[in-house]
Amino acid sequence: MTLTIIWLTPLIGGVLIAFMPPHWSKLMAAITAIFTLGIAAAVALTFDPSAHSYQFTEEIPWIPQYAIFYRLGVDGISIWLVVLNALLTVIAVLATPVSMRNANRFLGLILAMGSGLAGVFMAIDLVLFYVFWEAMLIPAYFLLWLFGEGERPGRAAVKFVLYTLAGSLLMLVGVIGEYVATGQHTFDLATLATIPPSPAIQFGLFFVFALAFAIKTPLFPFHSWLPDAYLAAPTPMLITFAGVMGKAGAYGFLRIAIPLFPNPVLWWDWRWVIPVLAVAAIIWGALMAIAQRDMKLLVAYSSVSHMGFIVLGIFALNVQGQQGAVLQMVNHGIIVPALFLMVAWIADRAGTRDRSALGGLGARMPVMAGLFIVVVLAALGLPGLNSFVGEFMTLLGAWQRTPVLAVLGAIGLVLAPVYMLRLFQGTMQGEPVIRKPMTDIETGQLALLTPLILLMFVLGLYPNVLTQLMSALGQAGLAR
Amino acid sequence: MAVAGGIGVITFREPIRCVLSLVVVMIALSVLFLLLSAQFVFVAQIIVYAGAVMVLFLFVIALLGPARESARGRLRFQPWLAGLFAVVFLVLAWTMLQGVQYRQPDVADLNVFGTVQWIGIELFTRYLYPFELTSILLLVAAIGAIYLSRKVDSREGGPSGEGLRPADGTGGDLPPPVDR
Amino acid sequence: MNTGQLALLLLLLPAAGALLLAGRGWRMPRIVTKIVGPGVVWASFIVTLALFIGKASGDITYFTWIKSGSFVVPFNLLVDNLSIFMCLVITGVGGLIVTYAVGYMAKEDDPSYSRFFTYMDVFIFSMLLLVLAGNFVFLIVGWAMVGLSSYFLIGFWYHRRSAVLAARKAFVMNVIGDVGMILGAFVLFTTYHAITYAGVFQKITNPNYCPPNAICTLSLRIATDSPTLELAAFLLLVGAIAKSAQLPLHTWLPDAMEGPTPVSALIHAATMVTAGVYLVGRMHPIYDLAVYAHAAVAIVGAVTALFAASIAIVQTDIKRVLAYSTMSQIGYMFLAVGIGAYSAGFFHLMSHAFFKALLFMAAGNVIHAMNDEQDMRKYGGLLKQLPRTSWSFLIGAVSLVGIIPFAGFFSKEQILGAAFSKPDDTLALIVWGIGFVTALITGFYTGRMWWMSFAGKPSPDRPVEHPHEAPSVMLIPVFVLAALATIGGLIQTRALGFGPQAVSDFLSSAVGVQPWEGGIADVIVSIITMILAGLLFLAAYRLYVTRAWKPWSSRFPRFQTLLERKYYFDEIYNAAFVRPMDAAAEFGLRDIEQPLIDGVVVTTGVATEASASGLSLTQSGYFRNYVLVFLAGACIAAILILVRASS
Amino acid sequence: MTLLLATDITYSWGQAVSDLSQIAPIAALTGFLLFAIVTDLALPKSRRGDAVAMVAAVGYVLSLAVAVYRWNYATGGPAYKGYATGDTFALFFEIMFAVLGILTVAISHPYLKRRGMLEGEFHILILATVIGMMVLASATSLVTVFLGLELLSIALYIACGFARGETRSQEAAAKYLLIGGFASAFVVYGMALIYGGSGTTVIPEIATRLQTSSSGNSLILLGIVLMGVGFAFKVSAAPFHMWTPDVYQGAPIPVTAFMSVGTKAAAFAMIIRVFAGGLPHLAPEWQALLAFVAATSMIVGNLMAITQSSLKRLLAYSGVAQAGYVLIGVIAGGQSGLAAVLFYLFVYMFMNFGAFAVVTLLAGPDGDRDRLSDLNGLYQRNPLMAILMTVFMLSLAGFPPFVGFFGKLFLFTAGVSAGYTWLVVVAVLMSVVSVYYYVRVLIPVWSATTRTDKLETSASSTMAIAISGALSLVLGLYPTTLLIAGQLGIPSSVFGP
Amino acid sequence: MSTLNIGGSQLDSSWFLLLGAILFTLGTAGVLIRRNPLVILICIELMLNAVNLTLITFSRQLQNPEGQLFALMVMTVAAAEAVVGLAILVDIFRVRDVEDVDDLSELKG
Repeated sequence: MTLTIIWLTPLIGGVLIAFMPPHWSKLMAAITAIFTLGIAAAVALTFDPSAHSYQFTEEIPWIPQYAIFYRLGVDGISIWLVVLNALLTVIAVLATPVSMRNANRFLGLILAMGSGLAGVFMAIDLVLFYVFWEAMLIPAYFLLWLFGEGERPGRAAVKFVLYTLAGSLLMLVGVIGEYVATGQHTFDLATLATIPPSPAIQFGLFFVFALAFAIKTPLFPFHSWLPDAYLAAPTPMLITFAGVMGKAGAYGFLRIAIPLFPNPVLWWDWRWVIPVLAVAAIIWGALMAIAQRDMKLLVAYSSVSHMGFIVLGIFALNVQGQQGAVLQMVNHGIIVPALFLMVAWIADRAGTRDRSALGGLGARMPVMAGLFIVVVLAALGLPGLNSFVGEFMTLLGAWQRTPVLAVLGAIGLVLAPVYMLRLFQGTMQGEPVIRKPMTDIETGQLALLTPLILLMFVLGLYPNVLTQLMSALGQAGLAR
Repeated sequence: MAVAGGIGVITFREPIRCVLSLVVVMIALSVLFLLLSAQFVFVAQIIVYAGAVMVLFLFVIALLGPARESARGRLRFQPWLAGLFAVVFLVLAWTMLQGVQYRQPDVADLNVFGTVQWIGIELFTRYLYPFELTSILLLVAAIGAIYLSRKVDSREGGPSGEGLRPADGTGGDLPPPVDR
Repeated sequence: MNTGQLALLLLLLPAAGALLLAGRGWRMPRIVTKIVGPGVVWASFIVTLALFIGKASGDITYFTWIKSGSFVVPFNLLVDNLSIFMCLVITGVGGLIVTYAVGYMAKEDDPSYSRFFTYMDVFIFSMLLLVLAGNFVFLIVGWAMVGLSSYFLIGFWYHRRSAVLAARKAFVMNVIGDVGMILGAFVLFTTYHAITYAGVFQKITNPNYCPPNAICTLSLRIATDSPTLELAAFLLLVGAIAKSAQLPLHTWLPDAMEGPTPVSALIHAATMVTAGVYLVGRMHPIYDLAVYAHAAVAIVGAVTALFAASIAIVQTDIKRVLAYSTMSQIGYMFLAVGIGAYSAGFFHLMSHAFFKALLFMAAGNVIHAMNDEQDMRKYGGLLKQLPRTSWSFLIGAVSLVGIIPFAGFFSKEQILGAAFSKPDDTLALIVWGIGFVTALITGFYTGRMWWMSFAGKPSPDRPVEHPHEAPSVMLIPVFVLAALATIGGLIQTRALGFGPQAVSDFLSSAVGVQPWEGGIADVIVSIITMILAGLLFLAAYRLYVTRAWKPWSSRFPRFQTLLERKYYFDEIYNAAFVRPMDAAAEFGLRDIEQPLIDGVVVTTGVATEASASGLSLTQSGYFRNYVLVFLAGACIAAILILVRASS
Repeated sequence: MTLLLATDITYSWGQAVSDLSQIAPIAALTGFLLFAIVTDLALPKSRRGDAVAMVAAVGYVLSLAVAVYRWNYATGGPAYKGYATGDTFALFFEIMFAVLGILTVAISHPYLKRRGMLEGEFHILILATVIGMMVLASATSLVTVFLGLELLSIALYIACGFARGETRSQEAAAKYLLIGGFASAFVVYGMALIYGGSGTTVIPEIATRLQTSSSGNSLILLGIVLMGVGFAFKVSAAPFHMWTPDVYQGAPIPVTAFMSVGTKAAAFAMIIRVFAGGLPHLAPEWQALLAFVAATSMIVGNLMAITQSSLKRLLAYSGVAQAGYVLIGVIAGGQSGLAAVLFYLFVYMFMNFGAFAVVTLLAGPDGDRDRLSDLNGLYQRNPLMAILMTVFMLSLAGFPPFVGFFGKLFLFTAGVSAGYTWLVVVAVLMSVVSVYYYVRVLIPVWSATTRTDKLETSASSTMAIAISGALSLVLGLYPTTLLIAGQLGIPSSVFGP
Repeated sequence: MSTLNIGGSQLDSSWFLLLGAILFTLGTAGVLIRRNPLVILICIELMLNAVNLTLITFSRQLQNPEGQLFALMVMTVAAAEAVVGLAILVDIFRVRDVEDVDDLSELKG
């Protein structure tokens, strides 16, 4: 019942809030989100690290004719994403300005999207997973389209939805194919993991699943929806959109693609294609970020690069890599929202998002500059901040798979400071370009940022708090 | 003769002649029906069909004026393509109808086969249900015809006189009505 | 307090200081900053002394940092004589320099002032973490964090574009080094399945351990070299090179002089840049086996030494001269550890810390007096006006040149002697040759620097006519270091073949004893070297002050420009890496990302729409078209079925 | 001679009663049809419309009740010498059509009022059409199938032309009639050949006879082609779909809404009866035919819907595509496949009808307003309708948790299990396209507008639309019951396991 | 009654069938080619007649009554269709004179 509450609360709350008067809506939304976060945290705290299987499981027959069950459960992998999602939803809600038009609808949609994501991470029935997977597109689409920035948000929204759907509908064929091919007529992930179909079929199924996840993550070269979407997305939405939704794709790789299709080999081994693409994403994303002048786009592409690390770790197919990947999902989920928030605030104050048109803001807003450098350093993987551990472990895993991957991936580590420091120095340092007076960060914004930055330090200084609960990864037979 | 009539139907320009040649076809067919020992159908064909229906057609044509089909309409290529596909279709049908092995006939008394009484009995016992259906069908057709051909009086404020201004019919985004 | 707590305290004191000063610390009166900034460093110096006197040692594990399958990273500190030695240098010299900075940075406004000392303390903390770390992960952590603090301090004057760029350059180059170390750690972990020094070294030196991917027949069941080991050693060397500004990753160090002078003194002379030497020394079990990597260390060191010294000849910016001389001196240290004379290397590390910090701070005084003018050609004749600074600078100079009895002599000559006297090792002899030449050049450029700045008559375009001597808070540390540079060498006089060798004895437990002994021959060679270097020091007087001889550069103008352009390294790197990267990025964005990766998607949509509008033409509204299509469909269906039935 | 004939005349009362009970829903509705005609003639003009509407509504409710009763307590079986039946298959559709009738009355009555076409004939025609559909669903002989088909068609021809004097309506009626007659000629010709090949028109008989003897096979083949073509026309599947958009656009919206759902469902009932029930042993042939049709429908329908600016036409093309999806289930066959078809048809009724119903509300006194731009700012003019429209579109597009997704899920599962994966892949790729135009409908719905007038809706329409919307969601969250009904609707005695 | 005893002989039956096919095709072609809606209606009648012929032929060949009755039904339906069709056409002609079915091309796209 607990897990059901976790996804149902924000959904119901969101629906109600969408029809509330705007000036109440933010308060109610915050209460809902915080309540959800509380439940999620409680689950995380009572989580038993020594257990080898799913916990807090719920199972209700849903469509017995097709053996479709309402199955929920969490393990060492998903629990963190659930908590992260709940946390970021809170922050997204708090980051929403009450003055916004139709704030109540906006908040309602945000909560709905959070609920969908939570469902994706908790579902352990293939169809249920798929249902959440597609259902969360609906609020995402409306958020992008109705509240998007830029001149044609609708276009970006449609592009995003269609592109994602092209993958996930093929995945639907895969879901059905798995159901048919295994011959067991079940959608239970745990069971399916024990009865892989014949390699030839795995080959095809893995392809369709991997395609869907690759588009969602996004993985090079399926990322072309991302710049448009992130550019159009309003900042509060980006917190969950960039912070969590991308992880859903990576999570899909980890939860479904790998356990269900251990050896998708026909004339060609997919398990080598993905990591190569991941490395390509790392480098390509970094290069694109270097070429960007628009700060928002720069961050967007940087997250392409970081997602590359995550996927690389997952397809290292060993414990270090995959635990590092999960760690990195959480880390990136903490860092990217902070980046987007600060970029948006800086752009608000300066009036432009072009980093080359800015400069010397550090003198005007020292506190902002200080926090910004912390976030930037976390993003470029400085030891002592959270991202380092994740990248270290993913690369270690990749090295154990084959050193070349790690070496190429490490290029991303070298390129990261280039664009990240260009971002920081371009805005904060050098001679001041814009003369108009600017205020420093406000208290409310500081309050938003504080939890994220604290988490960056905590996870950076004591990552074991996560890894110790991820022992499940080793036992779940994920690392093959 | 039937074939000739059929060709006539599709070649004559004046509708009247088409109707008449269709009558020809029907009469020819009715004879064949008789040959095939279907007296009742024969009769019905002559009376109902060739008689009533065709007369109806003639009336309508007379009512609407026997407009000759203009020599050239749109869709130049249409007749040729039509002919082509028709031929293809005929060939297909032909090849399929060639070399048909028929079922063994059930034994029936050819003396009663197709007589009026026999038909009647069949119709009211075994064919009761379809028969009733046809009655409903005709009823509905009648109602529809009545509705459509009823003079629309302006009292109902309904579609009265809309014929005079078709352009208003659909919220005003129509092309102007086709003129003669 | 036991060793563990002491080590932790030693580590946490600077961190605490940094935290105190960080953020809104400058809201407190400036005096707090003045006390806390240097105070914590001195405090940790005292702690270090406590460890030193207590002959403490041990490998203390505090808690598990990461646990992931077989990959278990404890947070453990390794306290042994090497780390204590380094801590002494770091906190001692560091303390002096931070104290000096109290005066030097006086003209900064409050926020910047406290910001500066925050950075300094962060640096001290990171450096201590680096040397105290007991496993590779934390070594890398410290390694990266010193890079970070050097980034902060180089870019301290962040409104200066040049400073910002220099900082970024330094950071990126250091990250390259970090990556090298990370990969090296990967190799060691995957080979020996251990991440702590203890674990790795134990397996390397254990004759019965056989790495999975090496062939160990019964015959050679001894700790042996292996390709993986070489690979690891080389990768670690990359880190060392980047951090210690050795060829070819050296270009960031001269630019780093954009930072305030105390920073140059502390980070880019005394401590951080010597981390590479520490690394090689710490990893000596690996390098002792990995002979090729070991030789590479020596070669890199020697070449860098010569290379940097030659550039130093033509530099006119006083700090840059010192920077290049730092590179060259560190080259000596690499040379030493590269040929296995670890203790000699670390001895030179110490004495170099003394005299180079001295030189930098004296130079700082001069710059301070000259309103931040750093061009030596605009000095001249300072000897009268700044006597104290000038004399202490001279002490540092002669120590650098290696004149007996100054510290520099004993340390440098011990290295050269060790190289000269290493039995049946041609490589050692070659690097000795290079070192010898370098020593002479060192004498020359040091002389040039000193004579140009202090001797002769004031240059016409000097910014300040009557400069004032620096305040005492800046002078006292200078004097202390001058004293150390003078007598510091006497604790180890092996270069003369007799006398104490405190450093070697102290470090022997950590890096082992130098296996060979020098003879009388290398003592004589050392003396000759010293004399020649000294003569060149004097020769510079006639060349640059009295102008009695026409300058050599007029004879080889092309060679001079080559040197002035620093062998075109920056240009080459720009052409080879920076611009290609930017170009690739631009190209990728303009010609691949948008037209191809995005283009495909967009085109699909457009094509679909086009086909749709094309199809909708068939919906002509003409009834007979519909019937035609109908019949056509029927025919197709019939054919389909016929084919299917016949087959 | 009389002696010979006397043998046949034995038709007992008991037999009559049992026969009648088998077709009870149809009988009931027919009774009300007659009643409605009488009412229409008896009452004065002013009161006719309301009265007839009332009669029709009651009739639908009653026959719905009868059908439900029979579903629960009665057993199906051949009636009238095997020309009709009241088996669960028939009942499933009869229930569905009764519900559809109710919905239609609910939305059409206010519409007719607004358009000033409040006349009894409308409901009479719809009643007749519904009867035709029910006959079709319950028919077990080619003759009755044909008659039901014609009854349904002829009534619809007139209904399409109901907006008299309105050129579009007339054109729709004319086109529909001409091409419809053409198609039914094909159908009946095919039936004739099947009859010739099998020697009977009773469908179960055909099945048994063709099983025993393969004689006259080429007759049967040609018959399958001709009938299949005609059936494909009725479900408006490409390439026999071209009448659909024109007729849908021309006809008054309630008629469009009604036929877009009803005709399709009835035609599918017919296809399943005749092909799955009558020609199971020639499955490969008609499956090949239908696969071809399904693929073209999905591609053509989805592509052509993109460029439409008229909502009616857009939904017409989407209907073409949806027919393609449903055909997948028919081709897959088997109980699971056909059950999926029944499920989908039932829920499709709510989704599509609801969508059309919302458009019905937009109609003004002078005509239908079905351009996308007419939806502008719907969420300002009537939030509830905006939300419901969104639900319908998302459901049609197949987004979970709306029911459209589950319908597709079941259909595709059947398709993949039957080995028609390529067809399913075509379907999903085309669904991506479909999302594009379904979303295009939502853009005006949720975009701001300058016009401030509220969109007032009558209680009955609101009720009907709201129920459709609610069911589109609820049946998605809990599809089990309906799915069971669908499976019961495919009695293995009729269609084999 | 059936003095000329041709029923049942294969050749003749198939001859009738082929005649039916020809007429049906003629009707089809007529629908495709002719432009006057009335004539198109007539052509459809022609097709239905062809079907009737086929039905009766089979009925005779199989000596099975269903064919004839089916033919009757078809006849009725044809009549009904004709009536409705004519009614619709008349209704249209009220508004405008359509001698070419292609004038009914207002709905397209």
